[in-house]
Amino acid sequence: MADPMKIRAALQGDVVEVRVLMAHEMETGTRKDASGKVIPAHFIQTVSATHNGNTVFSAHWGPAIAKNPFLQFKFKGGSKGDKVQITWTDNQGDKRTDEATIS
Amino acid sequence: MIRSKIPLRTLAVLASPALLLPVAAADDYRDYRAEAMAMVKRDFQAKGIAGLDRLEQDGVQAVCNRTGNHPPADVVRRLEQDQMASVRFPADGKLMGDWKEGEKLAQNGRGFTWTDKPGLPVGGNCYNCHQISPKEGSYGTVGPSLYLFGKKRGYGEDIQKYVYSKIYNAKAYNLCSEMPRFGYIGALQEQQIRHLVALLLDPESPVNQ
Amino acid sequence: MRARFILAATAGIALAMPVLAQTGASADFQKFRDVMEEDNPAELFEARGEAYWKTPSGPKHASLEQCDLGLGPGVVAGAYVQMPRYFADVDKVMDAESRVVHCMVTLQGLTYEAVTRQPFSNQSGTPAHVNVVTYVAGQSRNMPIAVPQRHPKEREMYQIGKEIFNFRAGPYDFACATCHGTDGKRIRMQDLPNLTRPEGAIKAVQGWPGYRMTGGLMLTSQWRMNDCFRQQRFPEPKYLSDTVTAILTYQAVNAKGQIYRGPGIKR
Amino acid sequence: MGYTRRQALKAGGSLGLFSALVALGLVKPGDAWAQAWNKGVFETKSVADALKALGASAPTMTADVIVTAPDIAENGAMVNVAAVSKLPKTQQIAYLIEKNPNTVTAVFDIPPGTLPEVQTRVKMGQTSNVMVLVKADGKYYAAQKEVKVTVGGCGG
Repeated sequence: MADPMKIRAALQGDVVEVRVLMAHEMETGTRKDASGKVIPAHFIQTVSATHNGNTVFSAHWGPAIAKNPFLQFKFKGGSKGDKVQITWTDNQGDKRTDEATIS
Repeated sequence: MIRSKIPLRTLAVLASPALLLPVAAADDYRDYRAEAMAMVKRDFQAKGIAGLDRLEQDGVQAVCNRTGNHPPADVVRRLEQDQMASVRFPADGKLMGDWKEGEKLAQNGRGFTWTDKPGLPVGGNCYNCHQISPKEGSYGTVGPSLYLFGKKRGYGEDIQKYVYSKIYNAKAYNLCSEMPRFGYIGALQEQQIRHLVALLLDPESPVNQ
Repeated sequence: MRARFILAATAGIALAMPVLAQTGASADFQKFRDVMEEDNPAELFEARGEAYWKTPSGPKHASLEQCDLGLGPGVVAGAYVQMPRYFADVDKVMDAESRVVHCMVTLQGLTYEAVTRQPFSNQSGTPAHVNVVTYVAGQSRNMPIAVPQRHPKEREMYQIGKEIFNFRAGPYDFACATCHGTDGKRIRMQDLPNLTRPEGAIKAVQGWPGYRMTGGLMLTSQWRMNDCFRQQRFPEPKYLSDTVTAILTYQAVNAKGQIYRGPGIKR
Repeated sequence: MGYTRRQALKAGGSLGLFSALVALGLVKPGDAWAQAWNKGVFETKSVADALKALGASAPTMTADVIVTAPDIAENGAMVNVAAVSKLPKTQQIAYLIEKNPNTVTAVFDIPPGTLPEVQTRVKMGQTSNVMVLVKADGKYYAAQKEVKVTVGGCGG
């Protein structure tokens, strides 16, 4: 099972800055293991962020996003104490959702 | 392999009493070097091509270790002569190879680690420590810049011999130099050293542009 | 950089170039290293380590919450910047990693062999003790290095570490000091901290445990020492051996008073 | 999954459609987004093909798109790339890495209320241009920056 994300959501003026670290291999599918076998591709394909039920950000990724991905984005309309929810799904059907409170 | 190559005179110097005196002050005297060597002997294990024999110091290493890399001048002189005597120049007297091959060797930092396969060829490691061709911006600064080496020092036979022997055995010129003895230890073969000489001394080499 | 080079060469001051080029690239690396440090994937491993620390496991079904890292059972905050140190229960100096492994064996009832079967992170995974060490290190963030030198064995470790640091051997005649004994040097583009001085030593101390961009692995000081000896063309130092502790003691004591900002992020 | 490029093109040719469907309440946000991952876009192997697949054949190069990335990356495995668009009505931001095996690395959807600013880290196999493509008010714009990837020390 995938590990939790590390999410920071901070209100600066009227903008919420969200910074996320995700635990994921982001395997490209082109590398070989020690025995010479190709390691199958395993990477996050979609990320979406919601605030009060609205999607405030979404991303589509290829395998060239660095391992243990980092993502930063900013949106307006959030208040301290609100929750921001982040979900990723990968090409093997794994999925993870975590949330953070805006500080 | 390395030990067997130590010139006899080196061993004789090692046995001389002056060098065996500890450096530490008398009142807090404790032979930490000896304790360190004993600890190292306990704590290392052979792996891949890196055997425990590598922990045995050869003459030059032992002298440099004992003196903090500053042996007395007369010892330096004698041992540098020994090291110089170890240099084997090519039988045909040809010291220049192909600078393009030299550049490849200079880029290559592989060889002699426990993850490296036994056998040759290994790299020259040159860019790890030296600026060489202006086309390679990722270079180290442990050693001096070699850019424009030939242009500054000339292209004659004397300087070719100097470069060849310096790569073969840097300790012939500076006993406790940080530079490995690539020819002496058998890391680089005759033809490879020629290529590196050409990298520095071929007027066509980017080094001299 | 190349444009600058041609300019300088034309002006006849080619000798000044290495310095210029070095400053430019190092500054650029540092700028983006700072960006990475703010959101260092090492935090993901800290979180795993914290969970392991607090969750009962092993044959004795115990957590590590009673582990004594030198400041008393269970005290994690500030412990890392005071290690390696002498532990009376084993009558020896241990680094953080040795101590964590010791706690997993004594508190959780795991065998030493089981814990250390895979000492370092690799593509197949990150061992639990590596996560725990990362967590422990993170709990000393922004604290000054204060490795004790009170016990005779702590002082002895420092002195022996210093000797090993300067010990030249192997086919290339390398010592640790060959690369890490003077200021302002680099290998290729990587700066080589001078570990004999506080400002340099802290770079090594806070670099590991560190998240290594190459391979994206969480690696510890024990790994760093292992790989340094590999690059030094030495044979392999045994995992958690006194030799490694001695060198870690030497560099940590040299970093005395410097603020620890790890876990690190490294090339 | 199983959503092919052909279907995507038939369905409207751009990711914008899904935002529209979401807005209309016809599709749950997460599902729509997950389904919309466009294999065709992510498998392109040149900037020209990538732009075509994204429906942006000839983007206008502009200083209103700012790409922040290192001149020299310390390690190609982890290169921080930030993009800021100063163009009004920015809807989408994409990262294209010219010399990577697959050109398109990321496509970010910027709904109204979200700032056209994003930052992530990418893998780069070699020195390459990094292009940031922006869709704003239905038109495409771009800016790019070269990032040098260096050789590591000690022979790796």
